[in-house]
Amino acid sequence: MTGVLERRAEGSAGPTPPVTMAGALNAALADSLAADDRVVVFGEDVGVLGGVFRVTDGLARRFGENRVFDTPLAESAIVGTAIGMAMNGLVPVVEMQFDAFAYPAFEQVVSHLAKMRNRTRGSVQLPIVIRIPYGGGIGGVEHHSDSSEAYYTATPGLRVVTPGTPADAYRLLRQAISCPDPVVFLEPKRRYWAKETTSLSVDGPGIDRAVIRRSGRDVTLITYGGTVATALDTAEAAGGEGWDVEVVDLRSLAPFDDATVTESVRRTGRAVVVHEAPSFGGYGAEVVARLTEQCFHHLEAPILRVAGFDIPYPPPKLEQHHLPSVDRILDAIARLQWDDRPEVGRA
Amino acid sequence: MTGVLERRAEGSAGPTPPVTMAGALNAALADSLAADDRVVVFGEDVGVLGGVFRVTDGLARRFGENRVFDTPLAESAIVGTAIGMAMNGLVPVVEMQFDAFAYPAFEQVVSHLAKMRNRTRGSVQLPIVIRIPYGGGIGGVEHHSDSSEAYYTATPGLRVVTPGTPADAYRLLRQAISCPDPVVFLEPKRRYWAKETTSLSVDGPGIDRAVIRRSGRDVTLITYGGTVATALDTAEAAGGEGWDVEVVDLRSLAPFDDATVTESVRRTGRAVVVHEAPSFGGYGAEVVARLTEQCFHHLEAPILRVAGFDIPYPPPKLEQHHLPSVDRILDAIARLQWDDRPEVGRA
Amino acid sequence: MTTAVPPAVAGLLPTANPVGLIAPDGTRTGCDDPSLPDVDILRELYRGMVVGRRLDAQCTALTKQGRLAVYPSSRGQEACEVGAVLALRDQDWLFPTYRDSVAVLQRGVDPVEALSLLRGDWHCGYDPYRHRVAPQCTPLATNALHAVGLACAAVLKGEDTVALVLLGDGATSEGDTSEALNVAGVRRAPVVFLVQNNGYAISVPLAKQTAAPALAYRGVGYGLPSVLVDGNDAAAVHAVVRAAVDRAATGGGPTLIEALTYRVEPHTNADDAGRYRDEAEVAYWLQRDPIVRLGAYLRTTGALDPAAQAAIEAEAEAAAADLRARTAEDAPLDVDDLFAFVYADAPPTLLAQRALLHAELADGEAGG
Amino acid sequence: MTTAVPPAVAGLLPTANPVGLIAPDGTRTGCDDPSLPDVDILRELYRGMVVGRRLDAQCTALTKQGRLAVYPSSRGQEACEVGAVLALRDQDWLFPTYRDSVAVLQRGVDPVEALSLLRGDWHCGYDPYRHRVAPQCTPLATNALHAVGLACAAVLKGEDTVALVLLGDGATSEGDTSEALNVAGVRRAPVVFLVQNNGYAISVPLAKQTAAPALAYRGVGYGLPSVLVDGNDAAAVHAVVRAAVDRAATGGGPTLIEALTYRVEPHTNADDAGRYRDEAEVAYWLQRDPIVRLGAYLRTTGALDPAAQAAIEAEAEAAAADLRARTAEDAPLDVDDLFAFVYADAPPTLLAQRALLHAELADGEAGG
Ligand SMILES: Cc1ncc(C[n+]2csc(CCOP(=O)(O)OP(=O)(O)O)c2C)c(N)n1
Ligand SMILES: Cc1ncc(C[n+]2csc(CCOP(=O)(O)OP(=O)(O)O)c2C)c(N)n1
Ligand SMILES: [Mg+2]
Ligand SMILES: [Mg+2]
Repeated sequence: MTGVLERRAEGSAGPTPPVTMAGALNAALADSLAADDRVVVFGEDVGVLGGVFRVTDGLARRFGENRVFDTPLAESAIVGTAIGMAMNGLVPVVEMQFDAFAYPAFEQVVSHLAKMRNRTRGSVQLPIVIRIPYGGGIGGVEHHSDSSEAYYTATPGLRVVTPGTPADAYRLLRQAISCPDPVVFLEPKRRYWAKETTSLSVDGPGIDRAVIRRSGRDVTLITYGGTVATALDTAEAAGGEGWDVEVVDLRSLAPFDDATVTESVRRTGRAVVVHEAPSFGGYGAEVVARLTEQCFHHLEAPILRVAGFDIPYPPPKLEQHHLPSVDRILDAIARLQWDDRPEVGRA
Repeated sequence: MTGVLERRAEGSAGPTPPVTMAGALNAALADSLAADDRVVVFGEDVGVLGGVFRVTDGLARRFGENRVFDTPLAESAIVGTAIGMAMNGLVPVVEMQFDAFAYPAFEQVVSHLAKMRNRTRGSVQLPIVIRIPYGGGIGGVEHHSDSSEAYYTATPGLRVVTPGTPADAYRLLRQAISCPDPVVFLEPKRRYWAKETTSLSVDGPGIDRAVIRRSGRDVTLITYGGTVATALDTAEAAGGEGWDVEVVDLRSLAPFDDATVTESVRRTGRAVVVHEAPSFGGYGAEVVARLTEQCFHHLEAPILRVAGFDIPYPPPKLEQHHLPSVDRILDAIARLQWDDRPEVGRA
Repeated sequence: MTTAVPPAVAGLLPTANPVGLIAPDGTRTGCDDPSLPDVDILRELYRGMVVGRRLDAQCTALTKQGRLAVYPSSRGQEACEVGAVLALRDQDWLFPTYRDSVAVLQRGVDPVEALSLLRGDWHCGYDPYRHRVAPQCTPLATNALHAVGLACAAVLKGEDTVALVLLGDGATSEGDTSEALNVAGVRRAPVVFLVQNNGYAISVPLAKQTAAPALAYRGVGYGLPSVLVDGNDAAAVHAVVRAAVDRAATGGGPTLIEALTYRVEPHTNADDAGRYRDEAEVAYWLQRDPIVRLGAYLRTTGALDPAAQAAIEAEAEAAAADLRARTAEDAPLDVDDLFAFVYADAPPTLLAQRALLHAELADGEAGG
Repeated sequence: MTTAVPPAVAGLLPTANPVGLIAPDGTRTGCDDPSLPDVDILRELYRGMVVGRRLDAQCTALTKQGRLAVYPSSRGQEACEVGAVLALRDQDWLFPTYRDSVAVLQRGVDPVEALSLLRGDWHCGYDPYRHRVAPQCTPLATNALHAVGLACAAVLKGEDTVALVLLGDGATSEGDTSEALNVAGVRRAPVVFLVQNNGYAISVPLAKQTAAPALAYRGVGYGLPSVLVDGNDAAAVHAVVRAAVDRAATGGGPTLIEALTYRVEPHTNADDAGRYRDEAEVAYWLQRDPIVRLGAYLRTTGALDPAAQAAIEAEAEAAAADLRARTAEDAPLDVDDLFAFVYADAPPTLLAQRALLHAELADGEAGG
């Protein structure tokens, strides 16, 4: 990543092939720090160490201790002080080391970060980004693999976004940093080292837009973050079964891009929502509920969910059973009542 | 409430008409304390004051400071010490003063309370009850009217229950206290002073069961806690419009009683989920998603949600616009595509 | 028996007895460090306390008339509310709690705007930037971290701004308070923590809140110099807060101040203090009233003549009358405000929900 | 310069210099309060440290072979790990963190069971009730509250049980630590807080963690007597923990102990300590090694002859060999465990999910 950083001219967005997601995030932080004096980056071990995932590698050296710094070990303090700093005109980008370790900050997030603009009728805005490495698949021991998006998406006033690709990681993080709303920025840990040959650019779909990653006619897979790649793999495999699968990468979990997603689902008439958080009360429920309401008469089958089991995240040696797999998603597609499929009445 | 307490013989469950929900909860605590030496009740102001809602009124006097006591003002400490006490054989029943003030305890709830049994392969069980007055409708200023059920129902390992009536408040709280699992017990604030003429008894539907509060043929209203009464009022009013409305009181939000609810929805073919928490990412999404999946071919229309807006809870003078009202629920029922209703093919 | 401690530690410990400049009977104590504020300031303190108490009483009265949803009175705590705020400079920030309406008013916020929260109109009725007053904070202790963050940002930006945060004794038990002290210490943030130890957190007395010899002893463990002060002595509170503000402004870092005071009224108008405390205790504290005390001192020293006293009382009555008049009517509320400020731009779902509400209201009007 | 403090406060402050009984060079210090533990205990401490260090090294080796998912070494902290645990009685409880595997083993937990977490097999591989050892805790500082709760329950039940909780220097910045100290103080809970100040929280040195003169000064603000001890002196750690346990057991309430030690290895095998600290610093601390020091003292005083030394080393080797052998094979894992312990009785949804997984596995077998 230091490499990525050093190869790039400040603020430029030229091609840097191939880049990992961690590298893209690092570049986004560097470019934001360079572009806007108000941006500060802080958290546990983000300074000289460069973060446990090295996403902030080299930033303290390049931008100095006043812009990029380590904090005492206290997540509520990290978010709480970020709020105070934002009240005083800064744009804090803070890191929670792993997503289970964001829970101590929950009160600050829910009672203040999400509500301050509303509380003050717009006087006080908090353009804060909370970066949270989320999800499993990296062999992490307990507390290192939670998917906590449902807690944040259920909280009005927060934006919740997550990238599925390196290019999007760069774009979304830069958009998040310049967004006037507080943004919970979920980084899919197991994609940190995924590489993409791409040019990093802030241009492209906006922070609140879903994108169709792959077009297909028969069924829409709706997913985000760590399972975008799984969904794309599934789409490939499904070709063999004769299904032409469309993959929607939500990017913005909250607010939800109804226009893009309903268009797809109305077109295909079938959909599966995929995420690795537990199914029960998970974010996928909202996706199913709102799409069913908006697309009911276009649906050939109920929208299914392929999600983690309704259990605490398992230990490393059992996690492969818990995570949505290509096979499990294919099984769900197969359950979409293809036999009954009426050939009439489809949009 | 002191009256209620004193009229009742210890541990008995005779008729005590009429009783408020707060009184019923007080009786449940008293009877549990009397029945089981391991039960301890603690929290902020629950001792001599009897709690800000007087739910623990008289208990410290009757059972002494070793059984019922005030704690320092620290919610994480309340839950965290409850966990330690339960590890040592006690059955703590703790109070969070208002539900926004439970957020400081979120890490203890999510990372320990919900996971300890699983973590230790069943060796350590935490039969803890966390009582949380929840919801609005009482003219409370900011932070006093949150509905936070979605945070808890999205967390595997927790039971989440909420009573809609005084009789159920007594029954469910006693069941929660004797349940080996941790239970988040949500008390609908605006029903605290609702009276019912009933006999308090622990017998009846179990802790994990939904009940049909009112039978009807045309549409199922699915709700819980503070909006059970609203749903029943709506059912009455709907009679005038020619709709025969069934009302399901979920009681147990997690786990979900699929058997009872799917039976109802398959029978009526139409359903509306009602709660006062924001719609987006709210608990109602799970209800819609799982029922749609299980009842798809019985549905005449998508299952709709009538919920709070996707906003922070409003100030007192605006809350009536936010809370689900009879009219708003009737409007939703009206949107259930009655005109298209095919008279064939219904169960 | 006494014990010797190293100087680095000793400099962080409070004095064994609270700092006091004017005794309960209005006489000057022997203490000269800090020195007594100038007589002009003492008169301002007196004026502020008299006006503040009158408005506080008016607010309690407004709850009885249903004009306020709820009111947590700070009666008896005026020396803290006024003394601390008068120690701030224009460029400084105040981070008050729900109880600190008098402090907010002292800072210059319009009473009607300040009372929006407690009227049930909107969560925060004033623009925090106008007088550099954060919204009155309800989730206990959370404001301490906001104050530290704001102060840290000032340092990073090279601005001379000090943040004063008000906390209750109960709030000191929350983890956020400790985290705030610690971060402030590490970053030498220009922040002043003023704990108004009024003896109770709702019904819970200090003895059930902590076993500390005094809350001011909490500072040393986070590297903060700490002060214990008589919280009913406006002169003393003003002097120690002023010293802390000066120190913070000149790079000396944060200070923790514990002010010993008393909540004379119940927790709020809805509370029943008779359930948990004796009248005798209240009576004891009434003898230590901050206004009576400073008034006596000023009169004895000839700094407050009957005319001046009358003028202050008239000002207080006028302020109360104005508040009464301006809260007699319900303020018009706009339902669109429900949706307008959740995000910088309302997303489509919120616009749809707003439209739904508009349609309902139109229906309601048409129907009824 | 020194300052006098009131006795109630002085009794809560640590000594200015850390308590030490045996100096880094193995000679006896002048300190006699607490007194030096009996020679039998000193030999046990030595034996425990040697075996502990050998197992710790074995664990690090196992990460290289892919037999452990991750391992946070406590090399260099053995005086704390072993000294504290040997001060506990059978009826007492230990609340360790992820770093405290050596303490857990010293308490008698089977190494293979103890390492379940770090092997990636199951979150907690031992029955906490068997040896009264809570699961090794990862969310920092949360275990402090569990210890306080367990200790409070013991008092309520009239049982003589003390809870010892281990915390890192970084963990003291979390609100939960402060809340735990405060509640323990108020309830006079029989709990001992042992902070192993090993200089770092991953990459963050103590100076960025707190501005406190020492972490032990945190006690006074919560009413806890506090001790600063040389954390590389097993005799001293044992003595002060033992004294604290005795006091707690006899109704004297909680104690906060800060042990000054050093994390010789990186944070975990996955960490790169070269990014944030000098070799010179490590070298300095290697001179203060807890095992070398106690060994020298024992040999000089004739309490450890070459035969005894050899026996201990052989025991350590045997323990390591046993661990190696018993972790050479993957333990069989049961997928049903995923669903069996979430609730006392698995609800229907979980049974359905289990059935789905069974079907998939059967398919996989049939297919592959
Ligand atoms: C996090 C949190 N928990 C609980 C409450 C409910 N509550 C409101 S005021 C109060 C007592 C506060 O006592 P103290 O800090 O001493 O301030 P005082 O009211 O005496 O000014 C409590 C428990 C709250 N507002 N926030
Ligand atoms: C609440 C929480 N936040 C962050 C982490 C990630 N984390 C694991 S260990 C560690 C450093 C802990 O330092 P310290 O308390 O000094 O203990 P040590 O590792 O030195 O033994 C961090 C930040 C965590 N486990 N829990
Ligand atoms: Mg108070
Ligand atoms: Mg450490």
